[in-house]
Amino acid sequence: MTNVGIVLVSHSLELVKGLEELLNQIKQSVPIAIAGGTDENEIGTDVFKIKQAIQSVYSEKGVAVLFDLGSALINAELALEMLDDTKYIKIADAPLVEGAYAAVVQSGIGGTLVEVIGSAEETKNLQKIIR
Amino acid sequence: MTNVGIVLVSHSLELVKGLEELLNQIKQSVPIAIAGGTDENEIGTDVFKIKQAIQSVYSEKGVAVLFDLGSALINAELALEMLDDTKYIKIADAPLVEGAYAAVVQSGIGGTLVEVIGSAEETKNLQKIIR
Amino acid sequence: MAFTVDEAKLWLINLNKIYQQEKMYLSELDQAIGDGDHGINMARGFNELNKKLETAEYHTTADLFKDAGMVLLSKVGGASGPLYGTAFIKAGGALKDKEEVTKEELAAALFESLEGLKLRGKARLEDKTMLDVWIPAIEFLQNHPKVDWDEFKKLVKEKMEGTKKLEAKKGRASYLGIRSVGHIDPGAASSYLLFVELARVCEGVGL
Amino acid sequence: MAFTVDEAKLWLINLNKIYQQEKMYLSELDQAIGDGDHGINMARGFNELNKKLETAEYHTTADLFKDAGMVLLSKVGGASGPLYGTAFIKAGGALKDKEEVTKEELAAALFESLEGLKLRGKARLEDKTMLDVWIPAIEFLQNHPKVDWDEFKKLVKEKMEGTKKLEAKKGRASYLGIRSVGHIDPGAASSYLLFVELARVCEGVGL
Ligand SMILES: Nc1ncnc2c1ncn2[C@@H]1O[C@H](COP(=O)(O)OP(=O)(O)O)[C@@H](O)[C@H]1O
Ligand SMILES: Nc1ncnc2c1ncn2[C@@H]1O[C@H](COP(=O)(O)OP(=O)(O)O)[C@@H](O)[C@H]1O
Ligand SMILES: [Mg+2]
Ligand SMILES: [Mg+2]
Ligand SMILES: [Mg+2]
Ligand SMILES: [Mg+2]
Repeated sequence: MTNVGIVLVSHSLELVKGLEELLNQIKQSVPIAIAGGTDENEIGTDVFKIKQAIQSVYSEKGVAVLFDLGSALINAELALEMLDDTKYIKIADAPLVEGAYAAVVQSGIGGTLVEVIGSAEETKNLQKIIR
Repeated sequence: MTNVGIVLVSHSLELVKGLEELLNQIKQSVPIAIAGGTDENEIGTDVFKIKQAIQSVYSEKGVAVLFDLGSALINAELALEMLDDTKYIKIADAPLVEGAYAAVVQSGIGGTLVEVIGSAEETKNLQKIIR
Repeated sequence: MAFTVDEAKLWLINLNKIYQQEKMYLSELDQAIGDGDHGINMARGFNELNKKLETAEYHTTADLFKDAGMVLLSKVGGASGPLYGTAFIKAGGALKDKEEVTKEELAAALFESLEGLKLRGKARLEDKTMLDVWIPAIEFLQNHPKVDWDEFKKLVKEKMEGTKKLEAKKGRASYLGIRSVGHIDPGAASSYLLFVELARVCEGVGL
Repeated sequence: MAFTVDEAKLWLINLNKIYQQEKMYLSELDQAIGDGDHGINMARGFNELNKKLETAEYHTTADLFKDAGMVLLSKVGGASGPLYGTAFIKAGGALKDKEEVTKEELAAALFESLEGLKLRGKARLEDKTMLDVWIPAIEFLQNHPKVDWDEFKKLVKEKMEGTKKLEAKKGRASYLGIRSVGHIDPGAASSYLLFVELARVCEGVGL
């Protein structure tokens, strides 16, 4: 793969399914994987789903992980610990939806993992409303 | 209604359905309404859906509107313009998922509209990962 | 001769044909710097509008514009929907119950459209949006007592092409930052088409 | 007498019974400052674990703990899942292939659990989490060559109740800020139960 992969982690499977659909509109060339809900697709997160999602878009170009709430982070970090080589995997400190949008745009133009994570984290400073 | 209502606007119907489910876990007493997708439930937003969602949770306690991308804002502002009394309706400059979570918590403890919008907007400064 | 409800209708019917023809082109422009749906959006919205125009009867340009705006508002989808919708609704509002619209009145109505676009989208000149066509177009119409429509068409074409060199500050394309340079803004392209068709209709009635 | 795989199993089986009994109570605590599912989460996870324990055979406490951790990891759901899962996996890792576990070894293993909890959750003392029970509990076990289990039970109860006065800094409850004060942390409550059942089993074998 020539583009940084994006993994979307949420407590809700439906939420990340919708987000994926929204993102797929922008750039088809960006590998996107989702990990939503518990192993029974209830509200929660599942470390094995996250691990699998990361693996499914893994390349040395890198993987950027975005998540919704703190408890998803616990499982995301645990998933990383279960993987052998995590040099090319980074978790973004960014809002899920807005960060994922920026990440996909940046990955779509061939950005590096550091640039993709940077774009995602920049959305914290995004002024959404001009008053 | 004694709690501030929350309206979730997204380009994806699925996304806000999932988000609503996640939020309903926290506090049942907070009125939540969603407006996702176009009138044919494709990716996009619809001014009439937003207007209706606002009306469905409207009270003088107030309504806080959260949205995903800038184009949703255009329709949200247009929806507000179509309503007669918008004194008690505010759009939050906040990330959709994180902002909505904080907004529901704040509304759940009886916060005012200003407090609810404030909590939502505060999540911009939320450090999601401690490094 | 003057601009009446028949010209208004002709404009929108022709515009629908153009947007159906240019659907792929507009979407390709949007693929480069947005989400690739602008052509689909415009084609869908104007197709719905066309259907409506085939059956509904309007006595004034104002009524037709207002109704057209409402259709576009909800059927285009995407940011351009509420923008074009607002533009037509505002123009309709300005024309009131006039049966024959002079060039001055048309220009004034379209000025109101532009004000609506600015209010809704909060974009400025050179933000690489449809406004980069709208602002000079309206200025031209207001500043020329007698419009040379060929000059007008040349102007909007230039302005549309001029968005190529701009960096996007509004809408989805703004996420690309400097990488948005080198591409024509899709909304500027659809607005260019809108003004070209308007020019044709106006020429036809010697406005 | 010593702590063997039988005691480990008994502990977890008893714990399952307790979590089924206290399901409503734990969820009510979570309703006040979280999303109201902690009891459901623990009951679900331990029910799955119980099923597993009924059929699987383990030769060492280490194997049993590691397997238990894996079940909790994926079946509890919520933040407490990876936390309790990690705790058991780390304890299992520390115990290696020991058949009889001494009090010192058990304390050392649970210290590894605590390190795992800190690494995963990044919470500190007084952040109003399960750590507010774990930290003093492990300290007590490590500092007392011979443990008075009644004292231990008294201690963890106190610490669990002590979370009431704290303001949450971690997990969902932190969104409440100062409003989280006045409620016992649900994870502290489930950890209290975990240690009480451990104490009972240890008393039973005179550890
Ligand atoms: N805030 C804005 N102000 C003015 N025009 C805008 C604004 N946002 C977007 N546009 C215009 O809308 C066009 C995109 O329309 P479209 O693709 O239909 O919507 P979307 O971006 O929601 O997919 C852009 O090319 C731009 O000209
Ligand atoms: N970062 C953390 N570190 C330690 N414990 C935590 C952390 N986050 C949450 N907890 C514990 O988990 C408990 C909540 O568990 P649970 O309700 O099952 O998960 P969730 O909050 O995802 O619904 C809290 O009461 C707290 O004790
Ligand atoms: Mg588009
Ligand atoms: Mg679109
Ligand atoms: Mg919970
Ligand atoms: Mg939960």
